[in-house]
Amino acid sequence: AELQARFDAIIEADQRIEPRDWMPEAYRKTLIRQISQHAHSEIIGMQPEGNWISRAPSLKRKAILMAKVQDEAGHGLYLYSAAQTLGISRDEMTEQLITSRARYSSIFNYPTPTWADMGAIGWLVDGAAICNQVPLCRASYGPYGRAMVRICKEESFHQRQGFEILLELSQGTPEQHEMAQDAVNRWYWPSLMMFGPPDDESPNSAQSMAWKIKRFSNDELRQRFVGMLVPQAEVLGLTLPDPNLRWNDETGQWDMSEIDWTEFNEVLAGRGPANAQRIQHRREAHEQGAWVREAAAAYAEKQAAKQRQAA
Amino acid sequence: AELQARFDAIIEADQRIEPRDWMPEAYRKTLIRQISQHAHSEIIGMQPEGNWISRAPSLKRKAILMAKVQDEAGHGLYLYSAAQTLGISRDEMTEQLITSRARYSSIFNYPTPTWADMGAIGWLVDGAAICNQVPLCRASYGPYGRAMVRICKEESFHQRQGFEILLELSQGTPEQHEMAQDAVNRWYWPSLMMFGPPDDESPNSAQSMAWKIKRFSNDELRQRFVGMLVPQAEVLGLTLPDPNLRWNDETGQWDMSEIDWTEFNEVLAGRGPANAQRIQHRREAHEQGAWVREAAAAYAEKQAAKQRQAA
Amino acid sequence: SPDVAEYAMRLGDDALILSQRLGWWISRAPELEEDMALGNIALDLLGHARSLLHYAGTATGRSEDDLAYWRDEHEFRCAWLFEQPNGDFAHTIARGLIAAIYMQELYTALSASTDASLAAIAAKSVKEVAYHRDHAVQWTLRLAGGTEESRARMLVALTDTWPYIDELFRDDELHERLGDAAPLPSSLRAGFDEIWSAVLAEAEIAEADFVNPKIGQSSGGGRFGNHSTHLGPLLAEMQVLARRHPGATW
Amino acid sequence: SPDVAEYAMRLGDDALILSQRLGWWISRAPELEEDMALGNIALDLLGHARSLLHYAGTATGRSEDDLAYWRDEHEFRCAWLFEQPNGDFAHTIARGLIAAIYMQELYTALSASTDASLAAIAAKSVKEVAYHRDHAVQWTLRLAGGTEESRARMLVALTDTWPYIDELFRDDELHERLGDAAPLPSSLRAGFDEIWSAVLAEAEIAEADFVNPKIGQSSGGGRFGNHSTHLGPLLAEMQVLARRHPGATW
Repeated sequence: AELQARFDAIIEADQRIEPRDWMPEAYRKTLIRQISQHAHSEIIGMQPEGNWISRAPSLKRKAILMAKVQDEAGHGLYLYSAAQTLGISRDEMTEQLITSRARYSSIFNYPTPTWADMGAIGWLVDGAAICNQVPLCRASYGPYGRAMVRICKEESFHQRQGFEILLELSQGTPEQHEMAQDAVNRWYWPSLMMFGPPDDESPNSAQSMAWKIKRFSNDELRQRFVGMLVPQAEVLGLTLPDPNLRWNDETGQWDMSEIDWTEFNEVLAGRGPANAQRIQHRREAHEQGAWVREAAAAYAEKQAAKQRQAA
Repeated sequence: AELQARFDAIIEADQRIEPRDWMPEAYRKTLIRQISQHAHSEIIGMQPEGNWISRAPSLKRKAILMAKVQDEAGHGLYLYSAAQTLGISRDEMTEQLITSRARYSSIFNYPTPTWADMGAIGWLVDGAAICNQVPLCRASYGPYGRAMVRICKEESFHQRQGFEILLELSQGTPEQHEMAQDAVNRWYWPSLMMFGPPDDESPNSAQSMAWKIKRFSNDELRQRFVGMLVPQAEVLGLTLPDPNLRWNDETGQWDMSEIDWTEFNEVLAGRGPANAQRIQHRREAHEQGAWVREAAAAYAEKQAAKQRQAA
Repeated sequence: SPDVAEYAMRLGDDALILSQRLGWWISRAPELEEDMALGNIALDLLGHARSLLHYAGTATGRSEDDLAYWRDEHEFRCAWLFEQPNGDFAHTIARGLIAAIYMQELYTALSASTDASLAAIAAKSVKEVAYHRDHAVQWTLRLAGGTEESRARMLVALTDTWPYIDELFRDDELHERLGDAAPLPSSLRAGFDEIWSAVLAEAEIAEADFVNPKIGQSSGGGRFGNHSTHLGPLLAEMQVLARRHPGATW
Repeated sequence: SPDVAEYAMRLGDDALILSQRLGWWISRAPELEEDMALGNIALDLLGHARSLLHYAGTATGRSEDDLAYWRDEHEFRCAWLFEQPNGDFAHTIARGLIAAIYMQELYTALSASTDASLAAIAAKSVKEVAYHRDHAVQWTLRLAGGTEESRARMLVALTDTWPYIDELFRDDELHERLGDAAPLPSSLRAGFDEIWSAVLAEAEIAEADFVNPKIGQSSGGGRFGNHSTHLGPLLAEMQVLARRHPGATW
């Protein structure tokens, strides 16, 4: 009870919980779930874009894309490290991922059939991720908050690069313009769904907000995101695929079409286009690398034994 | 001695030695070496052309090429079977191939950088192979001779297809014509070398001719081949890359430039462009298929055991 | 009619892409007999693809090669199953098993098409597909009943390939418009399920042995030009030479 | 001069093609740290390639992208080593080891080039290549000294990759014409051999452990546009999008 009181006080004072601090079991579990899910999303998120590294249409774009996908591996690493401070191992998390016991962001279950998807993912998916993540930089758990600071900085760089890809395409040949519009059409709604179900149907949110892991509601974040997109779409010369989208002076909100959650729920239930492919890819990489990890461990062990002998 | 006399009589009468017949050990060994080398050549020979199945420029050509490469697998199979009648197993021969203890035709150590190589291989390499092989249809060892009858029939079909590919290219766009001429330039000399060293430097030939495994000398076959090529090259509208090539009425032979055996000897010694690649490809296919062959064997064994139990 | 052409293109693309995948195995199969068997299947499928694409092209004056080499990814109509990579031999067999059972049901029904050309192509193809099915079934039994390793690999292959079944049996407006010219895909499902279940039963495999409960049937999208990420690189390689020489004949 | 341009193109192609190969590993490496490390190396090499191809193109008014995307196979000048497939992780390491030792010798010597641009590119690249070499050496030691399986795989990888060493060190007329603008490849061999032998010794590997006595050094031919069969499909994939949209910018 005393511990609980101290924990509550830290949270109340907007200070940070550190790995050595006592924390309620539910808090720890929530964090592990959220951080590892976030890490898995970075790792699975390497695939849809990794798919275009070999075909990037200019060497400059190839370099930028390679660096981006590599950054995602880095984000995965920080986040796994943050989760490890809560007492779960990377192996355990990997195992949960490849056996589908842990989730990752559903957005990565869509394929990337064209180069313009590299732009749309950067602009819309990374954009939505940033809106979700910027508040997490102040998350009450220290290692998570600090990882997010670093990640957010890189993500906004990625978003700008996505925007640039789309701008170049939109102003390019008619075929390129069409490619860009098509990608925005395909990614717009899924990116809005990244903020999760409407507030009145989101059961976990209240507790997370009380714990200051989460600081804004799903709908608040979605509104903020749309508000950011509208002027940018104008600059791009691309249309957001919602005929009902307009600013409502009275409510001080963006009016928009009702989101059709049917598809989202299908993807979430494992019936998106690429769910199976994503897990297969990750599992194969993991399993085909097993002998390498074993070799590295065996070698390290031998080296350590030699050093002990020498000492 | 009586056995030897009977063997000699069969050979003398141009009749055939069959697996159940007695034969001198040297004859058996020579045949095993030659037939397995021939089988290996078919199997390794699948690679340079197999490389273009995925990129064949029309569906008709794709079908023809696929059928051709598949025929080569079939030839390999007949020949391995013929060799097996002499008391060597397929596993043993495969092992010899992937450890480079057995040879295959050096011609397959060249790469196939362009589609025109599919034509040049058919016209020149298969053409040379036919000149070498037609006499083998009368080889004194029965299973070998019979395998060769079937193989030669298919090979001459392949040669005609190669000729057609070159004809189409030669009469096509200037780029296609150039592609065809370039391929002929690269494959002409290596195909002449397929008949082996000049007669005065070919030590094994005499014995093989006495045993009626072989029926014409290297140089005789080479002359015959060139005589076949010259009129065909004219029809193709392509040039054979030998400025000194002309018919000599006095000798009744084709005059030609001295063959430069340096490169041939390099390739033979394992220093051609693709020697390493060919063996690596075959070894990987063999090793990666090991678990499948083991599964098939285990399954067959279990089925047999069930049948025995039922009986 | 354009509808029949669109339908023929779907079937032709399925056969073409699967054939392209299988062609890779020639010179790489676990044994020579399989170089030949997989090569045979690839050749048969290529034959079906040529007939179907030739027929599909007549509506718009395009040749089989125009359709195979000069369409972009979003213009292809194959289902996701056929685009899946070869993986190990077990993955190739799992994909081949689903494909062959499906194709046999399809071509059997299509032999009764009111469209004479489709009926003729189907009648010819159905015999070859019977051999493909037999090949896949035999290998499924061998791998499932062979060694521990082969059984484990077969199960993984089924896990990875199973999600692409449903797409094959989805009806859409095209099928409604076609009427008796083509069977409704959904009408083939019962026949498929019967064979599929019988094969799994003989291999002593239960669905629970391979189905990941968190992953359902892929929504696919190939019939409308939305493809898995595997198709793009396949087409890049398949089309590279033809596109390098526009207008050339070969 | 055209000679310097040709030389820069050779080096640029080596870096470009190896980078293209390594990019495949990103999302497929044995551990996340390797996704990052191999990605880093690929990025460094791509940077070198861009500098070198940019410089090579100035002679003829072509951009780095003109050279990367619009040359056909026979116009590429990379050596066969760099075209070799990734294989398993051991093959990638063996190829990377040879490449990095070679490149470090090369860029060290080239830093003293009388051609200021080549010297500057080399001076910048040599630091990065030192890291690549260290990465490959560490993994060679780990794989050779790790488990039985990893040692066996490392030896096979050396068997398959070793034949592509000689091509890197062959002098030709271009080098003679370049004079002090570039080192003779043969002059780099002693330095290469020293490091190579030292690494093998530390890994307790003798040449006899991996050299197939029947297979010598490949004659290659990449410097003159004659490539292994692996380059064609690589280029088909790399160039497909750019070529689909001639004249477009990205």
